[in-house]
Amino acid sequence: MSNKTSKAGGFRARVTGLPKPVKFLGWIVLALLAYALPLLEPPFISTPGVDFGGVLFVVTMYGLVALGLNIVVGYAGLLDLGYVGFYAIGAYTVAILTSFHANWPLLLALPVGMLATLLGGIILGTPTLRVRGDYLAIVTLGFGEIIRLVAVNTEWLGTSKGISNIARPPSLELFEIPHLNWDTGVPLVDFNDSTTFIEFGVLDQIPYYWMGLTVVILVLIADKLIKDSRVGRAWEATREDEDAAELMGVPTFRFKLLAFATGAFVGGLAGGLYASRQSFINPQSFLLLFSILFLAAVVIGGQGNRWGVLVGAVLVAYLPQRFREFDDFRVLVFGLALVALAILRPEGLFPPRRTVRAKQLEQELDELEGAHDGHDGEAAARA
Amino acid sequence: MDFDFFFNNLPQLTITGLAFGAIYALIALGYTMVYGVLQLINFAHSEVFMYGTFATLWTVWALTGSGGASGMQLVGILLLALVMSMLTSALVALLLERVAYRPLIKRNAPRLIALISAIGASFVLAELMGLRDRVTGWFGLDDTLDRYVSGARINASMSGVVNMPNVDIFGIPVKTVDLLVIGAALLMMVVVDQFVRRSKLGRGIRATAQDQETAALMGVNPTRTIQMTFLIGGLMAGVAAFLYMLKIEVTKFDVGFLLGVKAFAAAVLGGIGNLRGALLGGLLLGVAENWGAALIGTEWRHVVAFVLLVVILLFRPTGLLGESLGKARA
Amino acid sequence: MPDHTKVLEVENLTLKFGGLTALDDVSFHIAEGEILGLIGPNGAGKTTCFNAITGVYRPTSGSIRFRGESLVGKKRFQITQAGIARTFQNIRLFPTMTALENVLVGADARHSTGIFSALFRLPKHRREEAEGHDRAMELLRFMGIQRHADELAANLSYGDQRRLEIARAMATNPKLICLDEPAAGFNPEEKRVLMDLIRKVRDQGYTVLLIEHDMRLVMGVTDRIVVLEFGKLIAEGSPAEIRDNPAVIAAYLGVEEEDAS
Amino acid sequence: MIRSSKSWQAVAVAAVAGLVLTACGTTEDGGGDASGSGGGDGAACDVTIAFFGPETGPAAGLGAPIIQGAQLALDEYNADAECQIEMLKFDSQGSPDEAPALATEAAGDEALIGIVGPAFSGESAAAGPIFAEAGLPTISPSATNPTLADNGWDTFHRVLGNDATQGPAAATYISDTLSSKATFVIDDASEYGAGLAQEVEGGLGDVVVGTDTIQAGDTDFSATAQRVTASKADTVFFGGYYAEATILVSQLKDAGFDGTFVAADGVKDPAFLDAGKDAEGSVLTCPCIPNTDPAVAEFASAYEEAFGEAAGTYAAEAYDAANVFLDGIAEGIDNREEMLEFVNNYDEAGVTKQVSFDEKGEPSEVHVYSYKVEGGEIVPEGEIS
Repeated sequence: MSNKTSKAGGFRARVTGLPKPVKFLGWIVLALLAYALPLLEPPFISTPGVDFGGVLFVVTMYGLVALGLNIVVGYAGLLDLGYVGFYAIGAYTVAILTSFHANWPLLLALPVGMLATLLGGIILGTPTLRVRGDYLAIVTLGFGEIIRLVAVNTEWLGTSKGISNIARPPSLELFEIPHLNWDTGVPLVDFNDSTTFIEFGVLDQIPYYWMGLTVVILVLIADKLIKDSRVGRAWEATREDEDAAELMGVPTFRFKLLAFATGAFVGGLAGGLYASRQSFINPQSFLLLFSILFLAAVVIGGQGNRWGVLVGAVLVAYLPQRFREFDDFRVLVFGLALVALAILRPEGLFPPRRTVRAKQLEQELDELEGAHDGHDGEAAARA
Repeated sequence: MDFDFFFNNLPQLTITGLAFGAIYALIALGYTMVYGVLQLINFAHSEVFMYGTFATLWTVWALTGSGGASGMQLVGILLLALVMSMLTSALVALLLERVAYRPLIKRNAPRLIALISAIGASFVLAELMGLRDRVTGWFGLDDTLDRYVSGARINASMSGVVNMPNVDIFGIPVKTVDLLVIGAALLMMVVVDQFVRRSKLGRGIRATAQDQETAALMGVNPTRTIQMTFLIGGLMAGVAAFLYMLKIEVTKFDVGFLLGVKAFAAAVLGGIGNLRGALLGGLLLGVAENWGAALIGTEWRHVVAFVLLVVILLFRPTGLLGESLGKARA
Repeated sequence: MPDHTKVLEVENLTLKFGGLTALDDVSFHIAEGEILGLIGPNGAGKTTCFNAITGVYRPTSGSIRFRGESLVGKKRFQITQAGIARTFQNIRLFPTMTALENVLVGADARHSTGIFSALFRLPKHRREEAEGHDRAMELLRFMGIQRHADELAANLSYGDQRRLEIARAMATNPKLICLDEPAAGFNPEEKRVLMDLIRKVRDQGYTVLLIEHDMRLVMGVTDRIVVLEFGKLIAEGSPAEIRDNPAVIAAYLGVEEEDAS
Repeated sequence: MIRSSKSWQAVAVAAVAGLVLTACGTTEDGGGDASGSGGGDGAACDVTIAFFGPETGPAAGLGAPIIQGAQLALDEYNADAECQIEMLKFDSQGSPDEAPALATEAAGDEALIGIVGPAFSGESAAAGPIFAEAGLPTISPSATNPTLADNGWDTFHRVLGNDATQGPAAATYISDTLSSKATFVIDDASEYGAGLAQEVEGGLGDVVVGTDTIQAGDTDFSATAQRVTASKADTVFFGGYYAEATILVSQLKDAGFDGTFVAADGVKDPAFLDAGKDAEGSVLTCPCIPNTDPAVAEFASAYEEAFGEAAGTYAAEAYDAANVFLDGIAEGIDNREEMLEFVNNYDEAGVTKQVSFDEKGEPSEVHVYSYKVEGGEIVPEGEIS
């Protein structure tokens, strides 16, 4: 166990030790690979029985949502079980503005949708963020359900019938990119199967994936810029010890609200993009279950670590699609995986580096203390 | 707003609301006790309840046969169903503690990961019930148990087994089953409340809830106390499941989810960690929902419940009766 | 020597929790540049008094004025931004943040970088970040813990954590700094070093309010002392006066016994 | 400097690898005209049909009879066919979220020439444009939202009447046959239930004394039941599915309602009989031919024999839908274009109705029949006219 972590640490050290231009280039190559993924259709990774590009698009949406929720849960430490509500507000605003009650272009409706979600976050957050900890969980859960039920029962929002013909992003048909074909075991370039760069059509999901990936990368960068600043420190301090933070001059409420609203903003963005690709939404896309899946993505990956939560999102969105052959047992297996993961990797798959460091030290201390075999009580009291 | 209807039917609406609220309260007890001791939202508690409903259903099915039952025989069957329901729920609750929580508590895992474990366990438990035909199929038992396992993903019903007449109280027709549910739930709440207040084990639970470390130093075995908490929560969920089946008569593998969410809301409403709060929260939520449904339409019922929760938390941030199983606050 | 402008004035401060009176009509002041000791037996209301000043509790009656402005009803972070910083009796650092970041959080109290400045790396962000960083490192050096700047607060030794708390409080650039039993758990040698340090803090121009249990430390470092017992002010004066005050001796005799047990 | 030259090497390697990959060759193949009809007596081979709908997930209960109905048709076809036809399953879990990626995959599978489904209106709306673009004909056994047919997707068909045809028939039955003076209309807020309830309300006019909306998944309907008894209604119409209907009818009867409970095809499922004597006397309208017709009776017994249970909701419709495609395959059709034309011109007797489609893909004639729950069975009464 400790061997492994030190090895990983060594690898990390070697990577971080590389000079800047090399690192930069590494990132570029990585990004290009990510963009090319659906064209390569690598065996074992691509999804039999369901369109790979479509799955990858959903994966990017989960990634986006996980990044947004990570700000709320991972950075600011606010347990939000109703995140799907923000996703819904974004999706519905776009749906209403581009199809149901107006005819706006998507690029105009999307920012409005994000602003609406931001506003929703502030309206929900202002009264509820005064409520502490787990109470917030049930209040946000209630909020998510209210949003859905209002959509189900309001004629103006299309009720269960939903809203169709939502605007797609504008296309810019430049050139065709062929896919790879692995049918014979060797990769062949398949000119019959190509994707138009960049046409947001009906039959080809890959351009939507590119759009999603681009947005994820932008949000990742923004996330890093914000996290490494006074704002990020204030969030972390609030999460660690709200009272102490307040007494050190951090207006904790304002920063919690900021985290909540920023998270909502990103959720709204994801919802709007999703509605656009889907071109149809109904309240079924915003069930409480999704809030839970989103949260699972964040916690599994390692809350507080933006790369970790991305991995979590990939797992939660991708694995059930990849292993469709489990059929009926998909949810069961997913549940088992959650329990197993919680028990085997309680800090998530990729906890933030500092948590690892703190844990290591704790372990060393425990070993030094030796004989003292911490009883259950003490552990639970700290949990 | 349908005020005419609301005021003309207020007594009935209140009683039916109380009856469903009593079921919420009994389930809420499990959430509140586990939370009080571990500060953990036991997300899988809804499945503990769901297994109880099936235990009730199967016991009744197995013992009534095709001709049905009546009189003392029926009472006996129902009592047995109650016992089976309590045992099953308690067993599931203990299993949950052992498999999904104890390893985490031992390893001093962060609280959110315990919630994820609970969510995972909830999926597993619900899906096992929802796939019972397939699971028994592996052992070649699906034909033998056909009646019990077929239609695993749709409703299973014990309709028509128990027929209780309506009674008139001051000229208002009231369903006896509602009275029974309310009465039984109140009785169970008193029993648990007294148990936690007076018994040695109860004192242990309260002490652990207040300060686990100190309680452990004073000789309270935390593992056993936590087990005890899950056990009581499970037993009460079993009672709730039995009463639910008496009233609604139909269950399904995913029946726990919505009820669980509501019961958790009820626990928070009353003040999570507070036993009497769970009772008050459950009853209040049940009545408010029913009133709201009558006033502005049943489609807004859940919205009414959640809005009520938010409003109350705004004015009383720790719930109606305040938190803490151990009464004193740090 | 301290001049005699009053930085903080506490007048007729009363604080009740339910039926319990934690502070009963307490009045005192702190003059600019002095080190004021606030002492008293356990449960005398010292920390409660601290909490009332820093906005954790709202006084039942009475007034607290900081540089002529009333603090009653102000939010806690506003009080900090107004110029009062504090440490905690039981250490409350941000454990998963580095020592440097802990101090930066304090320095941020003086900054106003918001999400936009951070996102677009506006000049304001760059300026404040550089300024905060310099100030934080300076404070860490001042406290002698600059070697641990990049270490997680949770990983520091007990004494370093106490020192880090003081650095964090100083980073908010306060007029008045309130230290709540900063020497708790220290050995005599460490206490001596701390005493010097507190004096140095004052010499940098801060006014210090010090809660302390250890009489020797208090007598050695403070300019003036206020004594509380059962929520009441029972004495006020120079260390020498307090030492000979019979009421204080009576109050403390009981406590010394208790402490010995 | 050394480092950076290394990174340039990396780029070069990547570029070369790219060239090699391109040089490996291409997969220009002969096109789709090679296969033709290889099977005996003119039936097409190497083609598949597919089910699109919930196989797992919360709606799996409604999906199972559809899958089994289509499977039965397929098994009967395969029993005496030279080429075995396979049925793929695109498990959408009934969710519109899953639909686009699955539909895109289906569209990309050239051998797939007909889809039984999508099962629900929501997933139909999400997947419809993709099927239309791909020219892949679909026949839904169960999606009833009227607007689905108005999207101009020429591939869209359904084998059952939409809400607009079933609703008025139910209204006629309530006003003419039951001579209701006071009807209470309840729906479950689903697109199926709400759409139907709206039509019934419109058809009944003043006779409606009250309405209420429950939520699918709920189990306590006390307030609704109280409303019904307070309204002194002699008839209740419920737009929704059997899961809620079973509980609702019990709670209505318990609350003292003694009139007639009327519901539509979503409730015409053996599971509704779980309500026992509370279900007795309930009337179910359904655009499906009663099993007094020999062909229908034969289907019913074959289904029971194959799956060990009575045919559930929409099983017969799925059977009909699958048979349309299988008839086409039997005639040697092996591509989507011809299949679409075949479906558009189809006109044969099915077990639910005379199966043929109008230009929007709606069934051209819909007859609605009434059924009554009597003695623990769903017994046909006759056509509603």
